[in-house]
Amino acid sequence: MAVKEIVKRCEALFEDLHFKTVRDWKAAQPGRKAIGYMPIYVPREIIHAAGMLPVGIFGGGDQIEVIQGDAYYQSYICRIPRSTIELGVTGRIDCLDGMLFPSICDVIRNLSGMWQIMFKDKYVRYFDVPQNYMDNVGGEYYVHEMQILRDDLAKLAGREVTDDDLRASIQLYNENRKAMRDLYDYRAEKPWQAPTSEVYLVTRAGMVLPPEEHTQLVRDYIAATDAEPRAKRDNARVVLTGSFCEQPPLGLIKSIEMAGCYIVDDDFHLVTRWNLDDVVVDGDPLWNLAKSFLHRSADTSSKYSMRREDKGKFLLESVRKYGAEGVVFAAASFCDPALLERPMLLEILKKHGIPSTAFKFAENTGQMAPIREQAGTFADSIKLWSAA
Amino acid sequence: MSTQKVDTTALPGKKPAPKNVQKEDAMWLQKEMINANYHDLAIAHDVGRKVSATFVPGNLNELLMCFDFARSLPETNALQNGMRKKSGKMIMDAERDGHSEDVCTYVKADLGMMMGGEIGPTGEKLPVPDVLLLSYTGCFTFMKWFELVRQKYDCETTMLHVPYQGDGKINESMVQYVVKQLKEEVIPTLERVSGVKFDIDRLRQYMKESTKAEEDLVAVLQSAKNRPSPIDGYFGGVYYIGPIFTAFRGTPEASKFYSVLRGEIEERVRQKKGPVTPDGEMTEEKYRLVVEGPPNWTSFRDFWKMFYEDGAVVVASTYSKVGGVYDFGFRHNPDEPLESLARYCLGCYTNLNFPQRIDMICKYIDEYQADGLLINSIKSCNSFSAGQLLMLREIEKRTGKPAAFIESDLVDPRYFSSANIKNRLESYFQMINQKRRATAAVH
Amino acid sequence: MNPIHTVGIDIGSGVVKTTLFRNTGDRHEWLAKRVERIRKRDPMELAQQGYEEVLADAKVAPNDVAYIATTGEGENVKFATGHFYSMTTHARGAVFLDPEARAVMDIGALNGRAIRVDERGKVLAYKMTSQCASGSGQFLENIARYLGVAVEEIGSLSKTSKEPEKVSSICAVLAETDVINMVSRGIATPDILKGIHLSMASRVVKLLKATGITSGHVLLTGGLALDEGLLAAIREEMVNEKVNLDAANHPDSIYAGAIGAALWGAFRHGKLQELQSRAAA
Amino acid sequence: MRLFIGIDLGSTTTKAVVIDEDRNVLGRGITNSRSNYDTAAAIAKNEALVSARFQLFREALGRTKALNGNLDTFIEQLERDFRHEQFIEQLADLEEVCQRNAEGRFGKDTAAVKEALGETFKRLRDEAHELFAPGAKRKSDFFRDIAGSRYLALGEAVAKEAEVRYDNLLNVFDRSIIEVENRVYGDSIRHHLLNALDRTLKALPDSASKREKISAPIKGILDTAMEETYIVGTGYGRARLPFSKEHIRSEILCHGLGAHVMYPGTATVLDIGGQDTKAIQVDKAGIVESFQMNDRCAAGCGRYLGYIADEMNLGLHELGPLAMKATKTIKINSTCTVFAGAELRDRLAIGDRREDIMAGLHRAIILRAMSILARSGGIRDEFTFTGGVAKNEAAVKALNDLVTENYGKLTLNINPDSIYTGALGGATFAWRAVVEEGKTAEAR
Ligand SMILES: Nc1ncnc2c1ncn2[C@@H]1O[C@H](COP(=O)(O)OP(=O)(O)O)[C@@H](O)[C@H]1O
Ligand SMILES: Nc1ncnc2c1ncn2[C@@H]1O[C@H](COP(=O)(O)OP(=O)(O)O)[C@@H](O)[C@H]1O
Ligand code: SF4
Ligand code: SF4
Ligand code: SF4
Repeated sequence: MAVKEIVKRCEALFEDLHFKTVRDWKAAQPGRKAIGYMPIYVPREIIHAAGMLPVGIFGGGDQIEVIQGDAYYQSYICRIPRSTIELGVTGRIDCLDGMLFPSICDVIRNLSGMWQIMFKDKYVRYFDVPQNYMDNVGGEYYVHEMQILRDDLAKLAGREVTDDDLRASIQLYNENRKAMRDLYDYRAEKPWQAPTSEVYLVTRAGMVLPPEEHTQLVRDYIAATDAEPRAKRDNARVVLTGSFCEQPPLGLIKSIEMAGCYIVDDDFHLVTRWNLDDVVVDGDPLWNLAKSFLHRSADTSSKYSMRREDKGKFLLESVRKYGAEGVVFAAASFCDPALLERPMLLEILKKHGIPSTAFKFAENTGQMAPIREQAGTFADSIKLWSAA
Repeated sequence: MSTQKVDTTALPGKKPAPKNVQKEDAMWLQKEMINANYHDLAIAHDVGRKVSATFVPGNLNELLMCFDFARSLPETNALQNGMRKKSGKMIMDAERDGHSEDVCTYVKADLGMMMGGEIGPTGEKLPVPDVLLLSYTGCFTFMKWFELVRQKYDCETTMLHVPYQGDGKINESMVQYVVKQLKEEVIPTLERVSGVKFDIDRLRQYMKESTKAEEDLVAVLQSAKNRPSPIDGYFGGVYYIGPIFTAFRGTPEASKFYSVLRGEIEERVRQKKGPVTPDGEMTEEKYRLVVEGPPNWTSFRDFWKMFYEDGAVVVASTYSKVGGVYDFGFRHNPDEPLESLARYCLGCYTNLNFPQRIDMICKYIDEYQADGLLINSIKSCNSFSAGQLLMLREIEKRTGKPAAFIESDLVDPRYFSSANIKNRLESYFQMINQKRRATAAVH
Repeated sequence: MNPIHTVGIDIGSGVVKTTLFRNTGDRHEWLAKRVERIRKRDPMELAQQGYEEVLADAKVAPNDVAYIATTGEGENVKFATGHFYSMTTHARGAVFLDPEARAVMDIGALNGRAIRVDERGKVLAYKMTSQCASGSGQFLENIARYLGVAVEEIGSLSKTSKEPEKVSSICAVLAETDVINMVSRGIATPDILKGIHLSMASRVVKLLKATGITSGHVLLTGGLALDEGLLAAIREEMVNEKVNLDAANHPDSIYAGAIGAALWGAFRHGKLQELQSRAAA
Repeated sequence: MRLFIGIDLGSTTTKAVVIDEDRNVLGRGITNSRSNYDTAAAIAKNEALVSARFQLFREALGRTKALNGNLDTFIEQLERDFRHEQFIEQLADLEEVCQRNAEGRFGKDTAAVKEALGETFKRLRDEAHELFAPGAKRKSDFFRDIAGSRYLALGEAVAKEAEVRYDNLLNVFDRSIIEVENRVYGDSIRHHLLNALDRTLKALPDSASKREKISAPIKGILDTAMEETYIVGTGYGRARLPFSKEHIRSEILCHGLGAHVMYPGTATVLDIGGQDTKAIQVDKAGIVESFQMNDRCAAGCGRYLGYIADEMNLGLHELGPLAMKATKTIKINSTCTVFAGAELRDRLAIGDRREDIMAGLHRAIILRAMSILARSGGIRDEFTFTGGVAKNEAAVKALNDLVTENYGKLTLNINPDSIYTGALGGATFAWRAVVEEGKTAEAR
């Protein structure tokens, strides 16, 4: 398949706010169920092991007209919960049999309770994760949380979720994670071959496709784009961070690239790259998932850094590993976790002499001029001064 | 033993009331207590005491006392600075330092205060805390807040993660998780920082003291079920909860304060008196309201005035439960001290899920015979505010009582638009009135 | 070293500015300049026109121009060689106009920007106002009209104010009503203008502080740079905020972007030549 | 006769409605809200009383049957002539103020400026009758706008001819108009009317023969005392009205009641004014059940259209018709009023058609209103749209589309006088206060 076709397919998946793929998947076999989850992370393995399709719900983007959703939120709250409610009340996601609201911030936390009230016939769970990383403290609590989810889903599925089911799912997701790592490595190596406006869509497809299918898609994309050489531009290499929850519109990503930046790492769809390496397959699956979470998972602002020295480490490592020249901090307006974290990260970057710039967006931001100006100035200053 | 030096008996009447502002005696008393605590904090390092900082919801005051810490509560500092109209500048300072306009202003007021040389609300310099007890209860921002403070001061930080009541109940795994953190993380850190060995019997002793004050506080807050209500459960309420939600829970001073207060209030009930407002006693109780959401501190007086001027009294509020929900029976339990601390944290108002919060308000409207619900939605506080509009609708639906919605902020004076709020309140009162008349006409 | 000619074109929301430079190594001679208000005309045509006019003024043939650099909203100018973003160019232009400048404040109708620069005009840090036009310069003009004050008069009137009246509203639209209320309360025109100036100044000084600058000159650029009232307000605000900087404007402040574009054009041209010769070698 | 008056002091316009003892609407008056609220209220009230008198003329003349068949033509002519008279007086006033303000202001140019002013006003006077000719289109009904737009046009030409700076002329105007518009010409109504009557009788020769028959009832009415029995003030600026608290009602209540009076079946009311948008739910008796307003952000309110109109150099009433010519609707995301102009420019720059962008802008406003409506409890049958923006057909169309898409088919009520809804509610409250509650007006 040519790049164009792959991207077109992903684009169609991205734009489809009625989740036809999910509906089709369910229709293909009677009794199939789908469970939605919000950013940043849920152990999708458990959903999958219960024979269900995990579906990432990342807001409504800039195509949805939020009419009902606004009725639930004041203007100083970010946009993703309102567009998510809009998806809910307009029946666009009625194909989901349940929703998981991970512990990310108070907004999503409260949304879990609102969902309980608004969609009484669906399975709803607030999925808490530990902020204590000791095995016998946070680990035990987390395993217990996962066990509840496992039991709940088993009830919903009408069958047991066995350890072997879980191991098989972990295996599948390990492969998906591997493909994702390859994709990110590839982009960092040849960003002109894999512009982020495409990579974004390819990753995003993983929010609605079954894992095996998505893994294949990622592999196909890498092969296809590598076969079609494109022009290399004189752009600055940047890491984009802060967009782990509400997503910027695609136009914004394009604007950043147009303004002269190659994005070589980002924190979109972190769930696909949350576990930094393969989760151990053998042994107690829940404990394996827990250990990976406690000791080998990505960092983001909704996670507590145990020690002062840990703050920013992850970001610095990403800059180093992907050879970035700077960091673009793009956070959703009114996103408390990202915006409270920002000054800390900026300070650390400064200390390490890494240039950075910051701006805010909303998933429906329409005016790109200020974004272009800021990203462009940033790229200008890197370009004009790097070799000099 | 507590090191708080407050001679409670000497206080009432000691200070003459400033021009035209009326307060109950107990209000003076607690003001003294709070000021004394600021003084204690100011001199702590000089007298060789270590200083702890923690948050109001899920504050483990009894535990901190076991290690002889002087206790600072950054939220209270922020609110006190707000009331004294100092917060605006602090917030701007923090914003200039790179903090976003969008985030919680308590955090910015606190960081701004630090930049301004740590001058506390009473004008005395506050010490840099020796330990931050991050009671991560019911608010995500807490975590970032102390990370920010830690980044600035490199303070020792100890995290107490309190899981959220996502499905509306506390299960054993949650309690154990919190207890284990106390045992393995929090207590060892506090021991190390303070150099004081943990003594569980001391903790029990303080907790016993806590229950006395808790009992009296509940009686005070529930006195609003009377008609007329002898108290304002929101504007007055913030004074009543002051000591117990802060550095005083578990002290004999607090117990004393609450028994004095209870006495005063019971007397008012006997005399069928209304609440005391800054402009004197409220004579006619026209509207009884339940309020959800924290107050605005920068224009606290003006805000209150908009209510009592029109004869509106708040009979119950959720804000007076942020530092502990006691009216449904929870008390600290000296017999199982750590479990009880865990349950206290888990049960804080903002740690309840939405259906629970809605139930609670509906219950208040019913039990306190309120005319309706008013939501003061705070820009800063996602924990409180995200979803309040659904609350409003659900509660209206369930109780059939009208609800209204206003927006302001805690300590950012830029977000208190007096005319706007007044407009809404007036319309709301007139609406209740009209409705009442219409129903009266039918009967 | 041969002199090369470069043109800088700055397309703003209200005005198109064009400059022409002759560059010999580090020496830059400013040969010609043009400023044209857009007034609802097509900015692209004005850019073309400005370009032709500066060439004509300086008697330089189109073939002799080595680099045409655009900035501002000029990303789509067809005949340009390259584009630089406006903070890049304002920074360079400011240092050209005032070699001591270590920060630039560009105050526009809708956005304000603060840019910290080094002595070479390199952008070290910058801050821009957000998507919400609260406190922007946009309504200054509306209000001036309402008050019956000519735009040029704003500055001098504002400077006579004794008791500036604070504009409290965050939203520029609601602030309009605020101002109307002030008139009804009999607040004098200078006090109102000064109030608006102060509220704008407080915003830009806040931005400026956020860039982390601590010493040096601050040059005002952009359309409002020559508003003396605003300048005075900024100075006051700096004293209030204990920012130890001194703010100034320059009669050619408005050209800063176009100057910067032309100079960066020269720089870039040199770099490209270098790369080319390296490739050839 | 006893009259009950409601005054709605809005952020952009001030409206007044006069009703009689039987709750018939006799007159409506509107003016632009200005720095002096008191004046705005007084002018709106006067306008409403004038319009009430016209209504009474119509009734009286109708009774005498003197003008069989020509009644409408006559009254319309009389009204235009009356406006013309008013205009001439204000224009003279404006000229005087302008000349005074120009004095010594422009150094050596002063004399030239003053001369140019004189010329401009001469031309204004000369063409004034055209403005009030039958069928003439005016940009707005407010003196500020009518005089302003013609002054700008004529002034530019004069400035060019006289070689004085156009900016100087503008400056004098801006400075002077405030003074003039803050004057209440209440006393002149009578003689304006009598002059207008003369003009009309001249203009309509048929009627001249019946001069006496026509004049008598008119004079009779002019001599009838109009007793302002009770006034209720409402609206955004009500707190600044010099009324006692008894005479003030919240605009929410007034809009709810006003909508109920206009359409007794009303359940949901949407009011989009200059700076606020309100969604109100009322019960069968017109009592407000719940309401929501926009928050402290003025995005998507009427003023938004004002900014757009300025940007496009159009009158407010021209926006709707332009948007109606759209063939598609461009998606507009930001409704920040101040950024509206910038967004419009952006869109034009990438080649979108004006009409289509306009359609998008209107839809954006209504989208915001939809969320406020949803917040207040949704839209129920019947749905009444009030406020100034209800005059805009493109806004109405967007509303109609969105309501149908989201709530199905409902009755959508829009009254041509929708802008007076709040004032009507106020007048009704005034009537209730006296007739139902037996109150008497409190001393001001
Ligand atoms: N959450 C809270 N925690 C602690 N104290 C609170 C809280 N809410 C309100 N308060 C009270 O607010 C009061 C403000 O009092 P004070 O500064 O004395 O006001 P004033 O001087 O205006 O009377 C404090 O005394 C304190 O008790
Ligand atoms: N003739 C008209 N055509 C279209 N829109 C109008 C017209 N007149 C007024 N408007 C709109 O109505 C708004 C004013 O509405 P109004 O209800 O009078 O507001 P307020 O009560 O806040 O003054 C204006 O901002 C404008 O957008
Ligand atoms: S965007 Fe930020 S504030 Fe909003 S829901 Fe996501 S994490 Fe929470
Ligand atoms: S978000 Fe709310 S609960 Fe959290 S610190 Fe701020 S005000 Fe307190
Ligand atoms: S309308 Fe006002 S508050 Fe709203 S976005 Fe625009 S400037 Fe900001």
